[in-house]
Amino acid sequence: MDLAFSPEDERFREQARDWLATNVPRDPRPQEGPEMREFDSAWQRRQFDGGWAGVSWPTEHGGLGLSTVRQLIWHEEYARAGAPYIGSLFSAVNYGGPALTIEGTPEQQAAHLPRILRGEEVWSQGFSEPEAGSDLAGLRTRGVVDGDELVVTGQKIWSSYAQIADFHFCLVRTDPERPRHKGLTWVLIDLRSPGITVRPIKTMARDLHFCEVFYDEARVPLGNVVGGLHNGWKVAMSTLTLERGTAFMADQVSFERTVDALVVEAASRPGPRGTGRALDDAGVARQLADLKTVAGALRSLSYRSISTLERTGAPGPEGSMMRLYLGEANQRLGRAAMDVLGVEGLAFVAHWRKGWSGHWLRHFASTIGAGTAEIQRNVVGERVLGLPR
Amino acid sequence: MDLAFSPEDERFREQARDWLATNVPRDPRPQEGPEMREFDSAWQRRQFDGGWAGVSWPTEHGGLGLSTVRQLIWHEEYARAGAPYIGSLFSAVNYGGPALTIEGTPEQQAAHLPRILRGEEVWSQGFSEPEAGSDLAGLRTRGVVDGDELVVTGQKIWSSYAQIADFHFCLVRTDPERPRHKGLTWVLIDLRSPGITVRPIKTMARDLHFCEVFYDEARVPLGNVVGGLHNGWKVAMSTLTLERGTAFMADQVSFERTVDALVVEAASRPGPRGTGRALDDAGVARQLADLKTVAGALRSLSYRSISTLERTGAPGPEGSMMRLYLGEANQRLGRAAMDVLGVEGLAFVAHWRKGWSGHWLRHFASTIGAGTAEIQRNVVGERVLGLPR
Amino acid sequence: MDVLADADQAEITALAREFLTERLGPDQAHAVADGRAVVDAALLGRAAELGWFGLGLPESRGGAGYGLLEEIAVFREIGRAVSPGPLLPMVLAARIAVLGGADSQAEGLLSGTLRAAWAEPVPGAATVTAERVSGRFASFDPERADVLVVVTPEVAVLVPAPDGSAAVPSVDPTISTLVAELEVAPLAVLPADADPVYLRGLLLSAAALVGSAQRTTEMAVEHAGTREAFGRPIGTYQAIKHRCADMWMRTQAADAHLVYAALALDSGGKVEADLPGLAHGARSLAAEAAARNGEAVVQVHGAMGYTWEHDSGLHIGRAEVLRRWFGGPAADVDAVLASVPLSDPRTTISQAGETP
Amino acid sequence: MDVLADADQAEITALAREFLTERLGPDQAHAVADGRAVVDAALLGRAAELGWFGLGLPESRGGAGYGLLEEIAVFREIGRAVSPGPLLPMVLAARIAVLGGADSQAEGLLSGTLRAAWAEPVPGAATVTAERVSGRFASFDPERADVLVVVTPEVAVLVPAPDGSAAVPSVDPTISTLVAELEVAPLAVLPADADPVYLRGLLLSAAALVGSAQRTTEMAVEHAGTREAFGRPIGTYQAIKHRCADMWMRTQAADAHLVYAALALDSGGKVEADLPGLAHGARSLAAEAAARNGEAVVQVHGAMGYTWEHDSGLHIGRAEVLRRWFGGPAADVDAVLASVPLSDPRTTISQAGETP
Repeated sequence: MDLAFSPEDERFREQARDWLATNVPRDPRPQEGPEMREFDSAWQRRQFDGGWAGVSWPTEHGGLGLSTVRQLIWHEEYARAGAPYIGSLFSAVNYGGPALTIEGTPEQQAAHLPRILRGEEVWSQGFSEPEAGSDLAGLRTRGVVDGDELVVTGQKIWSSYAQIADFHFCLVRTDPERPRHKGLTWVLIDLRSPGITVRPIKTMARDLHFCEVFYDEARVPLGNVVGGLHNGWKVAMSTLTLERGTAFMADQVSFERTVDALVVEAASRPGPRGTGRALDDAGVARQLADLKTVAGALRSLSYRSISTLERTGAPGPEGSMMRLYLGEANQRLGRAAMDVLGVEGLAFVAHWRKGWSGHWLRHFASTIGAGTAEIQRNVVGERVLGLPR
Repeated sequence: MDLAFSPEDERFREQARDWLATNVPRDPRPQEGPEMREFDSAWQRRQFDGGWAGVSWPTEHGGLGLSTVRQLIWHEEYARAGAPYIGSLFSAVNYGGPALTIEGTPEQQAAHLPRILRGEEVWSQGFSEPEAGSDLAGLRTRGVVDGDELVVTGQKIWSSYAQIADFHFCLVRTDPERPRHKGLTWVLIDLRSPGITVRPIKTMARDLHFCEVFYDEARVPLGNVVGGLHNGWKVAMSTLTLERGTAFMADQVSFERTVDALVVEAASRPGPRGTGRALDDAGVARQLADLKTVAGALRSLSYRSISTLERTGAPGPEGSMMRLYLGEANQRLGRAAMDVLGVEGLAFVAHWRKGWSGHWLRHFASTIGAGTAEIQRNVVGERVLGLPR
Repeated sequence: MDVLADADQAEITALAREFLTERLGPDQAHAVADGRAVVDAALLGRAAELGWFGLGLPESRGGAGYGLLEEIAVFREIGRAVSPGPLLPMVLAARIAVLGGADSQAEGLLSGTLRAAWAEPVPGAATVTAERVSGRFASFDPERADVLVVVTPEVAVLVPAPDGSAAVPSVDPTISTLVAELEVAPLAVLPADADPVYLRGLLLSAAALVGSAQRTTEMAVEHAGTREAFGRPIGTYQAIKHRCADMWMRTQAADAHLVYAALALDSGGKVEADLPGLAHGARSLAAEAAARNGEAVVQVHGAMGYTWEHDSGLHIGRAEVLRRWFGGPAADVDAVLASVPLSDPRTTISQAGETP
Repeated sequence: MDVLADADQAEITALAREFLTERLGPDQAHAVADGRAVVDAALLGRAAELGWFGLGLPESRGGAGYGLLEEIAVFREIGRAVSPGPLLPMVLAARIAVLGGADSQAEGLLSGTLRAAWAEPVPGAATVTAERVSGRFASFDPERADVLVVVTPEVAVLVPAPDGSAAVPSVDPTISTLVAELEVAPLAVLPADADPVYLRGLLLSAAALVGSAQRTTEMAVEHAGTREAFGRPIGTYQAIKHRCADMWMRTQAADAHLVYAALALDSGGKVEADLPGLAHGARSLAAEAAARNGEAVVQVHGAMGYTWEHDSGLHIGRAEVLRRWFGGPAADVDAVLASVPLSDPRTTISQAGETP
């Protein structure tokens, strides 16, 4: 047992830190529209040119093929350097692309992976539907094989960044006769195809990155099916495992910085009765100490998960809880921040660097997205603890 | 709408207050054994002799037959006077006896009700079984009709005060062929009958008032069946409605006094860092203010429930939540008290007048007894809100 | 003793619901949030015609002569409807002007031609007396306001509204906010010993919060009963069912305590002496119910509940704003604890509380 | 970097579990609670033979030469087994005596012939220096003790045990307690700059709490999987299933953070500089996990979990006692917040945290 990294890992950390120190963009990341895409792409291109794109991607697909320990180091240094949120490239770089490295054909890989790594291709996920949220296998969007094409009709929802994306990777029902999980297909759809309408959905946090995507007999080449017809459930599960795994490690590191910022905020403002510091309010202090500790515990859990992965080839069961644990902590953080600011903190402020209300509102989604809290607790209860369904 | 009581009600309140002021026993109530029973009986007898026994009982059965408003007033004055907990007479006076006034035959009523009102008869409830807790209808204790007797074999558990009681009112399965709810019978069993063994169960709060009661072919006269053979479920439900209704109104009033005592405690002790008062710790203050408010809200809910009863003849749906609401508040109170006392409060102290750890431990049972928190939330969700089962 | 609504109050509730549904309900709130509409003088005039701004004022002074309970019935509906517009400031401003003898303001406020906005003192940074209002205040919807309402436990005043054009959107998308310095003399003054306007306003804000909690409970229950997942209505799952039960429980407790506190205040303290503790207690339950139910209604609705189009965000934002008025949660804690007698009940009684 | 137990540690865990199950497990704890047994010198001698009291001391000083992680492995098992007896005070007392150069006490403590008990300073009412221990202390199991262990962030000392015959049962039915005044000079002194005995002890107590949380999780999961209600195992109901999931989550987080903190402490602060914040954070997670799991395990077991015979009461009492040592929850809050840098990360970085 040892917390220390190997000298080689430490050298990698230094190199990453050095490169990030001089290359992280200092301009604020635009929050919407083509400017956002342009910013995200340019930053990805810069990482690619610097030899840092695809830390965890296999080398045969242009990645660095590094160990999970080095991914961890990269994420830690990335966050420490204040590098931009990956934003619109999240789906392609962090899990859609990696899924293609596992499930795609050589042709599919050649067509997309280099472009993704260079920041030239934006993907969006199309799994959820209005009538199939938590119950993913209940989805209804149809894909009918017609010659060498799939004709897709239906509606997807909660597709992040679809309004600026090039491709939509969807799960569609290609065989309604088979059992629910067995008639689905995973397919990559060019969003510029005829018959597709994208409508952004404004959230209660007032941002526009979720979209509805409507399909009206859109025609997709069968060559875009990944993992084979009717085999989509398996592909989707491996995609989701990636989404729920290391892909959000950066979020954990940034959570700790957000907690630190709130402690500083509470130390510099008066308490709820106008006296002392907010941080001297024992209730506030207890909440903030709890959040700071949770931030540390998430790091400790990551270390444990990575150690297990390194030793056994599979991550430990911690992974199934970390996203929920972080999401609920972010919700508590939001509420604590609103209490610290009191009546002076009621202005809507989108970005946490200028205020807290946006953080508070945004994290109402943290126990819904990527599996509701209820589903995630079911998963822990059933798959980890072995309780009956 | 009016909070004021009628002049007649106010006169009743004054009379109750006057009588209680001079008659409430000042000796501490013994916590165990025959001394406890003797104390409880003597106090009940005193109320009977003073004309105050059975405030809510029908006049034809020796009660005062008073309105729910007057019951409320009596409970309020009773608690305000610091009158003793009803203790071992709870089951007979507060809901077993009242159930008999509704469901019993004239012979049964004549045999028991006067003795109960005079404090001469102690009853204990025998509904739960080791394999049938929340799922009451799953009970297995058998009652076989043999001539003019019922032969009872099985095991009951969580029967309060059975070790000092005279009678055990049980739900037994008399027809295993019928559907679960339809083959049960409510029967009153003399605990001195042969074939009955009573074993007290010590709790983690270190008291001994719960018992197991074992039946080995105990013979019970059929005349002790209440409400008819195989009709026990209906009788039990009306019993439980009484148990969960106004019967625990006194607990609510005493809860507020307990909160007040903890506030005084927190105002007279140093805070968790040894500085100031514990009450100046904003976290402690928030908890105590919450508890004080919950105490008030319970009173407000009682008033609403009684108003509904007076107007419509049936209590409002509030009743189904109040016991759980109080139980959870008592648990929070226990935790808050342990925090207020800190490392100096770890001695086990049974009675709240001398310390708080007994209160804390005792209320672990508050979300289990008389229907677990889970069952009670199901009831609210299904019967009050109409959600599907 | 009877704490249930009487026929008159039920009628007031029904009328209010009808008007609000048509003119000042969630649809209008969404329109205001989207910038497609404003609550203008005409709309305030309509509410004034219904007598809302003088509901609790004597008929001899231009009011409707109703009591606090009727005002509460209306504000519960306002909360259910997440009505946009400065309804609470208007009602309190009219009361201050009428009872404080500021006749010219009184007329304008009762008729809805003069517009009031809320100004909440920033704790520790503001001073409010009958002579002077100074320091930092958070105002809400100040842009078109003529007067600001400032209410403390000691005194309630109206002051001329300063330039509010720098106001920004708040977490309630129908309400703007501005934190700024004031240094001004009141136009109208109503001391607490003349009228408990602080406590009345506190209870009206609690009523709006209770109404919101009632509505979000209904929304959650309705969705849980119809939305299906894995072949069953989601309300059959205990995680959802129990959440709905808790929403209902919180709301019932808050509403019952609100009515109790209002009846006690209406009785002038004859029934219960500790009016501030009661009223702040009722507000704290209402605020917690509205805020926790806001979280729960989103969770029950899933992603749909997180959208801008859904009503949940309106309820969440409104609850967060309202619960910060009247001193916010810290004032609730202080007032409730101030009501606890300092003698130890354990030494003054013999046995109560020795529950098993 | 590898934070998983190695083969040696796994063996230590297995051996400890075997010994504890046989000699110092729940059965013995119940026997002590019922007054049918005491943890006597013979039993302490057996533990001493296993080398437990010097596990983390150098072999050259009579110890086993293991590190903190091995001690943690043992104390996790002690927590799982709710072992009766003053094991934590013995380990810390031996460390203080050995490293503090109090040779005569050292020998007795390592061999289990000298008996130690815990004395926790009452905040604000006690003073502990290398020269003097005075003021009010809560001691635990003081009756048969020879020395009391007093540990603060600055200094750790042993003092002669005063008369403990007035001790009364605590909420942990295997442990007695006595709050009394001390005024005495230390027998042995170990300053924090010579050895971080405070932080080591804090982590050992956290390990016992984590072990308890692990065990109650297992108990709840096992019961939920087998006990039936309404024809189904109760673990199929979300109220129970999700409660079990939360028990597991809390425990995993607490255990992972405990190991991280211990490795950091063992590295002498090379990896992580903020050792007090880390250690107190780990303890607070462990204490919360043990206490909340204690509540949950009773609820999952229903009335059965509330009985004296059940193990749940042992875990609940133990957690409540242990979490009040080392300054209790307030010390955790203070130490964790002291670790936060005072410069605002929002002004020192550009974009991190702008998650969607």
